[in-house]
Amino acid sequence: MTGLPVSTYVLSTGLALILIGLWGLLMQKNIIRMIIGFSLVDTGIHMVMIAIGYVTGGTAPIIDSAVPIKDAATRVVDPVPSALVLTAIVIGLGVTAVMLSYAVNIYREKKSLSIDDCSESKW
Amino acid sequence: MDIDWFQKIGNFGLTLLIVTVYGLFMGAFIERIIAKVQGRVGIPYTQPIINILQTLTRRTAISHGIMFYLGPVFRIAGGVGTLAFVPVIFGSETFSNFSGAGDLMLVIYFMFFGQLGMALGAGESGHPYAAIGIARGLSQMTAYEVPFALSVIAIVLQYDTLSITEIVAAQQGGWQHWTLFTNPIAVAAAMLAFLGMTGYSPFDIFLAPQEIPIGPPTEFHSAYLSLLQTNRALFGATKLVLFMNLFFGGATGWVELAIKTWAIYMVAIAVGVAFPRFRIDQSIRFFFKIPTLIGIASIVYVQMALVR
Amino acid sequence: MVAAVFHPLGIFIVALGTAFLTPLLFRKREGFASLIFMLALAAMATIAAAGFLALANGAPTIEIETAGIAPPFAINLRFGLYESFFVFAVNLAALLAAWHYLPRLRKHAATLLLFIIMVMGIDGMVMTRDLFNLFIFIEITSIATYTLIGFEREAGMLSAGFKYIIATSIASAFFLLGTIFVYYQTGTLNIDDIIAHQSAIGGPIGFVALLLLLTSLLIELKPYPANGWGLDVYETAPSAIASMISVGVSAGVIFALYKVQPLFGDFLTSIAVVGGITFLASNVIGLRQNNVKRLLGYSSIGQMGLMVLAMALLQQHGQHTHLALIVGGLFLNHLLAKAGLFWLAGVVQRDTVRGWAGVAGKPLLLLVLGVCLAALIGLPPFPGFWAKWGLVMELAVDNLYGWIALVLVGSLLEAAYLFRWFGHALRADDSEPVNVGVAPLLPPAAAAALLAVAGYFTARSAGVVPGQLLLPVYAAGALFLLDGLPGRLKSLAMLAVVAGGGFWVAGDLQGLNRIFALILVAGGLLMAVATLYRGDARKGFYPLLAALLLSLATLLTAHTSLEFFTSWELMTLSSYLLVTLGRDGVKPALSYLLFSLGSAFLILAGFAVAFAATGSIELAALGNAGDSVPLVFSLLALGFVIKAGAFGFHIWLPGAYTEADDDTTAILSAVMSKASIFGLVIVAGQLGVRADIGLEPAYVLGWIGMLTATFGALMAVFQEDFKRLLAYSSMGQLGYIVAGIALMSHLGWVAALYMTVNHFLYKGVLFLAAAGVIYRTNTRLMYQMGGLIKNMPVTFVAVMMAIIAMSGVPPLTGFGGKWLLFNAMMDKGWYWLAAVGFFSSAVAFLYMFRILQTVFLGQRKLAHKDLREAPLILLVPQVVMLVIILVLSAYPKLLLDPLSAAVAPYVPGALLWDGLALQSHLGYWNAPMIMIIVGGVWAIPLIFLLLVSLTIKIQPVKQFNIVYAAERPHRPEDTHYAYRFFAHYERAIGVLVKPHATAFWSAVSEWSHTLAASLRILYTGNGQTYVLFILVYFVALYFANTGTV
Amino acid sequence: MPRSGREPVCASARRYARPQRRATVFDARTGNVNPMLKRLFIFFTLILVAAIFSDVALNYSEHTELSRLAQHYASKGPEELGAANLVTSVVVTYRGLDTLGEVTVLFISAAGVGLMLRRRKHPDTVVPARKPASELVETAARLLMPMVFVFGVYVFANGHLTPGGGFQGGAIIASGVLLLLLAMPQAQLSHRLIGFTESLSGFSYVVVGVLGIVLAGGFLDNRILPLGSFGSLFSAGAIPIIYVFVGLKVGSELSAVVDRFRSDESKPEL
Repeated sequence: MTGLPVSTYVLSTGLALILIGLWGLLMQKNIIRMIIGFSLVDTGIHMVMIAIGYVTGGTAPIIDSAVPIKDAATRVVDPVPSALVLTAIVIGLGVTAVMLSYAVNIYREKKSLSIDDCSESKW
Repeated sequence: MDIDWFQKIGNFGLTLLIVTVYGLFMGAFIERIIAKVQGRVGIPYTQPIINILQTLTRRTAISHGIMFYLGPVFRIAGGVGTLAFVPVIFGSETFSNFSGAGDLMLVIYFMFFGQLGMALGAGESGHPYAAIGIARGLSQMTAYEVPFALSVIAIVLQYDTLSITEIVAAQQGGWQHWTLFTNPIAVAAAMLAFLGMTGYSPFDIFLAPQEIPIGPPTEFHSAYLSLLQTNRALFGATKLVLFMNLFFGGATGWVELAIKTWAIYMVAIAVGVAFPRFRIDQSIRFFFKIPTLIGIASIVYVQMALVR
Repeated sequence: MVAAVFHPLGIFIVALGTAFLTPLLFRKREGFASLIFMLALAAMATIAAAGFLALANGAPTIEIETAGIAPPFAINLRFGLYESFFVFAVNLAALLAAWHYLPRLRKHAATLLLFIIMVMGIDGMVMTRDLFNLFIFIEITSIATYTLIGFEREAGMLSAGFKYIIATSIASAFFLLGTIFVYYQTGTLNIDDIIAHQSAIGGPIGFVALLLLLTSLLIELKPYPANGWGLDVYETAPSAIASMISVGVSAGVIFALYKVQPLFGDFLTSIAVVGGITFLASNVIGLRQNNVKRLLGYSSIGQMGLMVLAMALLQQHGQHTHLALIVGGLFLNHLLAKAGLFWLAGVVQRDTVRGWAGVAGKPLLLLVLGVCLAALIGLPPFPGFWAKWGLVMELAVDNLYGWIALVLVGSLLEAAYLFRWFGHALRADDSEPVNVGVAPLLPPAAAAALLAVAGYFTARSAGVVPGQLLLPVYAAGALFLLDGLPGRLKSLAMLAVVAGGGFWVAGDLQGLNRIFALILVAGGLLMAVATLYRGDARKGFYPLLAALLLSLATLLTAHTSLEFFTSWELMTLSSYLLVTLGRDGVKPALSYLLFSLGSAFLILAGFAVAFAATGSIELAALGNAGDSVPLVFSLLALGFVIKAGAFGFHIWLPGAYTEADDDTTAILSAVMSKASIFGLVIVAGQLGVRADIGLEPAYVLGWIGMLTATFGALMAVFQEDFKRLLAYSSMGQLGYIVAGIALMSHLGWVAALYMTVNHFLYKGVLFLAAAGVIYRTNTRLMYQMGGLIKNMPVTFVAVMMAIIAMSGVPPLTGFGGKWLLFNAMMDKGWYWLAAVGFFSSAVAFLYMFRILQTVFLGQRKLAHKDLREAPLILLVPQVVMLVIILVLSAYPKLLLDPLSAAVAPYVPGALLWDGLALQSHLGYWNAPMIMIIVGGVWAIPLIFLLLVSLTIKIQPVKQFNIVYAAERPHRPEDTHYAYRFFAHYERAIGVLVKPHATAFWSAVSEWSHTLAASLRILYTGNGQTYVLFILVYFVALYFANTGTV
Repeated sequence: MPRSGREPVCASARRYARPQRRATVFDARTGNVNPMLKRLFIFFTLILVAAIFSDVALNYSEHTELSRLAQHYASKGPEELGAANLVTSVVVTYRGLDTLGEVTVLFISAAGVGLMLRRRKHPDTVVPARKPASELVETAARLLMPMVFVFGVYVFANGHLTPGGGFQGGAIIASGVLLLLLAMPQAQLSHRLIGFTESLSGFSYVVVGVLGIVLAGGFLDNRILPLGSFGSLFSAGAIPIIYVFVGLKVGSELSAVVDRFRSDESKPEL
């Protein structure tokens, strides 16, 4: 394959996803949609992380018959970003869950899901 | 301190007597002049003395309280004290009074002593007009004090001394050495201030409450009034002596003193008979304008022309 | 074994273990769960404390490796001195916050576990040395916080909480992205390892990575203007949670910033600017805020800005050694004070500042509130004071004068809104009183107590020996404990304390300081005797008075500028509080405090510039400041003259003097005002004369003094209020003194000190006399008095003598002052000043006469017929001072010789005596002789009149026996000429006394409020706008820094 | 000349006296920004962010070799920790503290969601009873459920050998629960059981971590048990144990979260 390396695509997609998520956060009045926007940002970041962990020509960082220990250092992709992504996903999930619980309560209090109705305190 | 107190006191008593009598006569004289201007006959020369004796011999008196009683005492103490600190005849140890106690500053500040006491005495009478008169008088004083202070600073600067004796000494040796001629601007400012100080028209509004038959002079009567009248003559004469010393070369003898003080006084009278009375705020504003500017000019003049 | 128990890892183990088990425990018994919860928090705090103590005593930093593998391959934690300090402080605050909030927390298992996890998260943020792990701890803290903000489920909380979540999530996302980019370039996540391989971070990716990290951390610290979401949470969240966000979460973030700051070497200026803008902007906006918790929010954000600023600037200039004291001190101060205030807000439950009127008269509550507020604006003895001092000094060393100005202006603004709030709390109105028991107040009270303790230790680490210096604080504390005793007993106790303490501190001073000791300490004590005249309880009065007088004593003993400034601020604080005790004292007290702080800050800046130039804080070294001398002198002199009520800055003075209690005013005017004269003398002595600066600043000072004298007198003329008149008079008289010092000559200084002594004497008499009159008549308006000479002859005589002494009429002491000053001015060639002096002393006659006339003379009101003389104990100090006046009048050599000797080391020269006559270049002044002559010319007419009186009948007459236009007045009100006594004068020159200064300062205030209004319109309350601000913030930081890397 | 403001001078003045609501750029009173302008501003900001991002993307070049850290993990990891799955060894041991934190995050978000969605004292709306799912769905769910659970257990138990681990396994278990809830809306999960599992597995995880201090090199050290033979189920020290706890915890917590979002009226307070 000529042209750009594969991880560049992943990285660019991730960054684009972040932008889309930000757009959603900024432009969507509906709280649920804003939460979706946040999830997009999160996902975008995860993609960037994965992209950065990729090593040209690398394989999954699991030592088995295909990848013997002595070759590990040269054959596998970086396990660290994968580990970090795992953690980041769970954290994103936690945050999303709390956001959603807020959304439920906001709707119950205000009978509205518009962020514009959430501006009691100002100045 | 090796002052011969008895000698001093005796000499001062003599000065006091001369100045008081002179002041009384001059008062009568001025009254007569004003009367002439207004087409009246006027009082006899002895009238002021007769007045004093007459009031002194009243057999009843009232008192509104202790300050009322003490007011005239303060007043005359102010007059006598001021005279005590002014050397009257230049070159005469006999008539230099107690001028060794303090300088020009002392005299200027001590002049307030009598006014303060009088004000307190009149104040206790409970008469509102007394308070009004004093309030106006004090206000006017702050105003004419400005040109006066400026001209005093100018001459202090000019002669480099605060001692009245030395100021007079510096003016000796001919009329051309008088402040009047060496620093006419300062004299002009001082004389304008003097108009306010003497309380003749146009700056006599603060005396107005006395003109209708009420107010302090009616409250103060008998012996009190005699003291006040004496002081009026004495204090007036003392101020003239002071001005003479500062601006007109002082006097080496009683005759010179009489002529010069009379002449100074005439300035006030001449202005007084010629101008109508100012309202109090007008007179205050007046002193803050032209006289003050002249006073400032006098210091500038001294700084530029006389001191190096 | 002990070490193992107190191993810092225990904090996490305890927290997690407790959190995981809480749901199980809670199901069995709620009470047990909350007990375990509190125990766990206490255990965490104890572990941190033990670690901190050990480390502070020199134990080595504890490096904690996880997984038994060395970093950078496994995550490690560090527990060094700074870490332990932050962790300890945060856990302590958390413990108290939990105590405060336990009634609500214990209702749910989830709240208990969330709280403890939140605290653990903060600890983790402080301790971890791994960038990604830091992210995890930030998230742990955040998620716990999210829920705690909103769990009460009120609409406002939910809105605010949601905005907070969105905003901090964006910040976290930035952090994560930055972390992964950093990993991409350095191949490591360990912070130390990253710093070691810092050179690998470069290019556009490295730049973006660093900026993402930086933006994220800054956003978490809520920089202006991207911080509306934080404010909303401060406003709506439960107090305990808001307090933990303000002090705990922020502490974690700021420590994180500190950890990674080595990476940001190129951005330090940006960071400092961010901090500075935030500090200034939030304090400006705070001015407009009426909601207490949002107000605290602005203050929190501002304080964080200050810390960020301090950290960045100190790092940038390599002042690492001072970082601990300054940032640590600021942090601790903010932590305890802000937390205490948030908890108080939670206890009191009043939303608006005005609503706090309901707490008036609750001593413990007000004490706690006052301590926290005083600490927050950096008054001694609290940690913030020492930290701010250090900060300003170090900034000056690096020539960062603009930053100093920013810090000081911001602090002043903060003081303005915080003490406005305090003012409302002091002033009872018709709002419903707050009902609070003692128990809920304990956590905030504990915070206040800890502030005091922390202040003590910070002072020690700032290099101060707090024994003598903080004596005023100890004395006040001790007397406060006795506050339940009857009034007079407390007064006696206060006198004993002041006498003992004052003698201990200032007993063996020499020279100039001895003279001021006589005025300030001995004189103050004499005036304080008068406080016995009121027997009521006067809550808080006696401790504060003792603090004031003792701070004056310590001021005199100061050798270093730090000691001086400490005493100065203690004096400011105690006098401010004394003024608030007056009936309507709260409002004028605020303007008094603000001007005092403003002047104090100028003084601080002056000392800082001097320190930068000389490298020493010794007062004696001020003169070595070289080229900085004019600047130092100008700053210090301006500071002192503002405190002396200089023209243009005087607007605090009349209000404060008028509305303070009557005996307080006497002490403020007669005694305390001399402290600024002392300061001026010290400064002028070190700088003005010795270092031989150009005359210009001194000449300006002279004009300031004389204009103050003139306008003080003019304004006094038009007052109807007795004390207000005396207040303006005080201002004017101090003007002469300032002018005298400005002369920088031997004679000028003798004149100034002579007038200082004299002013103490006569103004003491006048204010005490006024106290007596007001005590009897129950009014301060002079036209409602009149004729009181009959009832209060002694007071009248005292006032009359004092007025003669003030006016300068011979033979009393005032003349000496005028004579000396005039001569000194003529010597110096300052003719115009001398002329103005003449005018103002003439004007002074007007108001002086007015006092005598309208209060004591004229017509007595019928209601005042049976008034008695002032209380004896008020008269005693007056008589003592009158005797001193008389003695000094007759024999001024007694005073002049010591004065001359005292000033000779600063301004060489000597007085020329000819016998008893004092000689000057121009004239002479023989005081004893004048006394004799005046006595004589006064006595002789008196004797004469007495003799005449013997021969005639003197009949006392009744009040209305006057000839009054043929009518006999029947009401004193008709006849007492007193109201608008100088109306004609006003008509003539009233234009001069139009309140231009008041108008100017009102405009300044108005303008700052307008500025606040326009700065805060960014806070639209819209969550999306806030997100947008965060993005814009990132973009702005990016473009502001392109090119720096 | 000061305007009285009461009497408009002419007709046009009258018109201005009461302005119609026009689109202003910024209304300082309400703080509202012109929406069009705001949109433009957002757009502009996003463009700038995009520009920054594109700068990153254009300058990105793929790594051709492992980072220092990863090299260590790849070369030393297997013998150090005995886990075949390098990601797992990183997750559970090298970055064990992260994982503990992650478990904590999940724990507190579950607790937080439970707290936020706890039953109201006075429910203001009556949620209509859910319609039961169709027979087909219900039966399929019953069939699939055990398999899903077994698969989940398999994934977390083999986390150190194959792709997967505690989180993945837990998520699979939770998806089983989700399936159950979808199929049987009336079903009541045992909150006691969930809570108990949650708490105990979490606590056990901490205990294992502490054992690391006592028995091995440090907190969360997996070498408290023998590393076993590389590549077998019972190897890699405590990693499988930890993953079991993590899996249980994640499974129960995710289930709890999902359950709590279902409806708040039917549940007791936490």
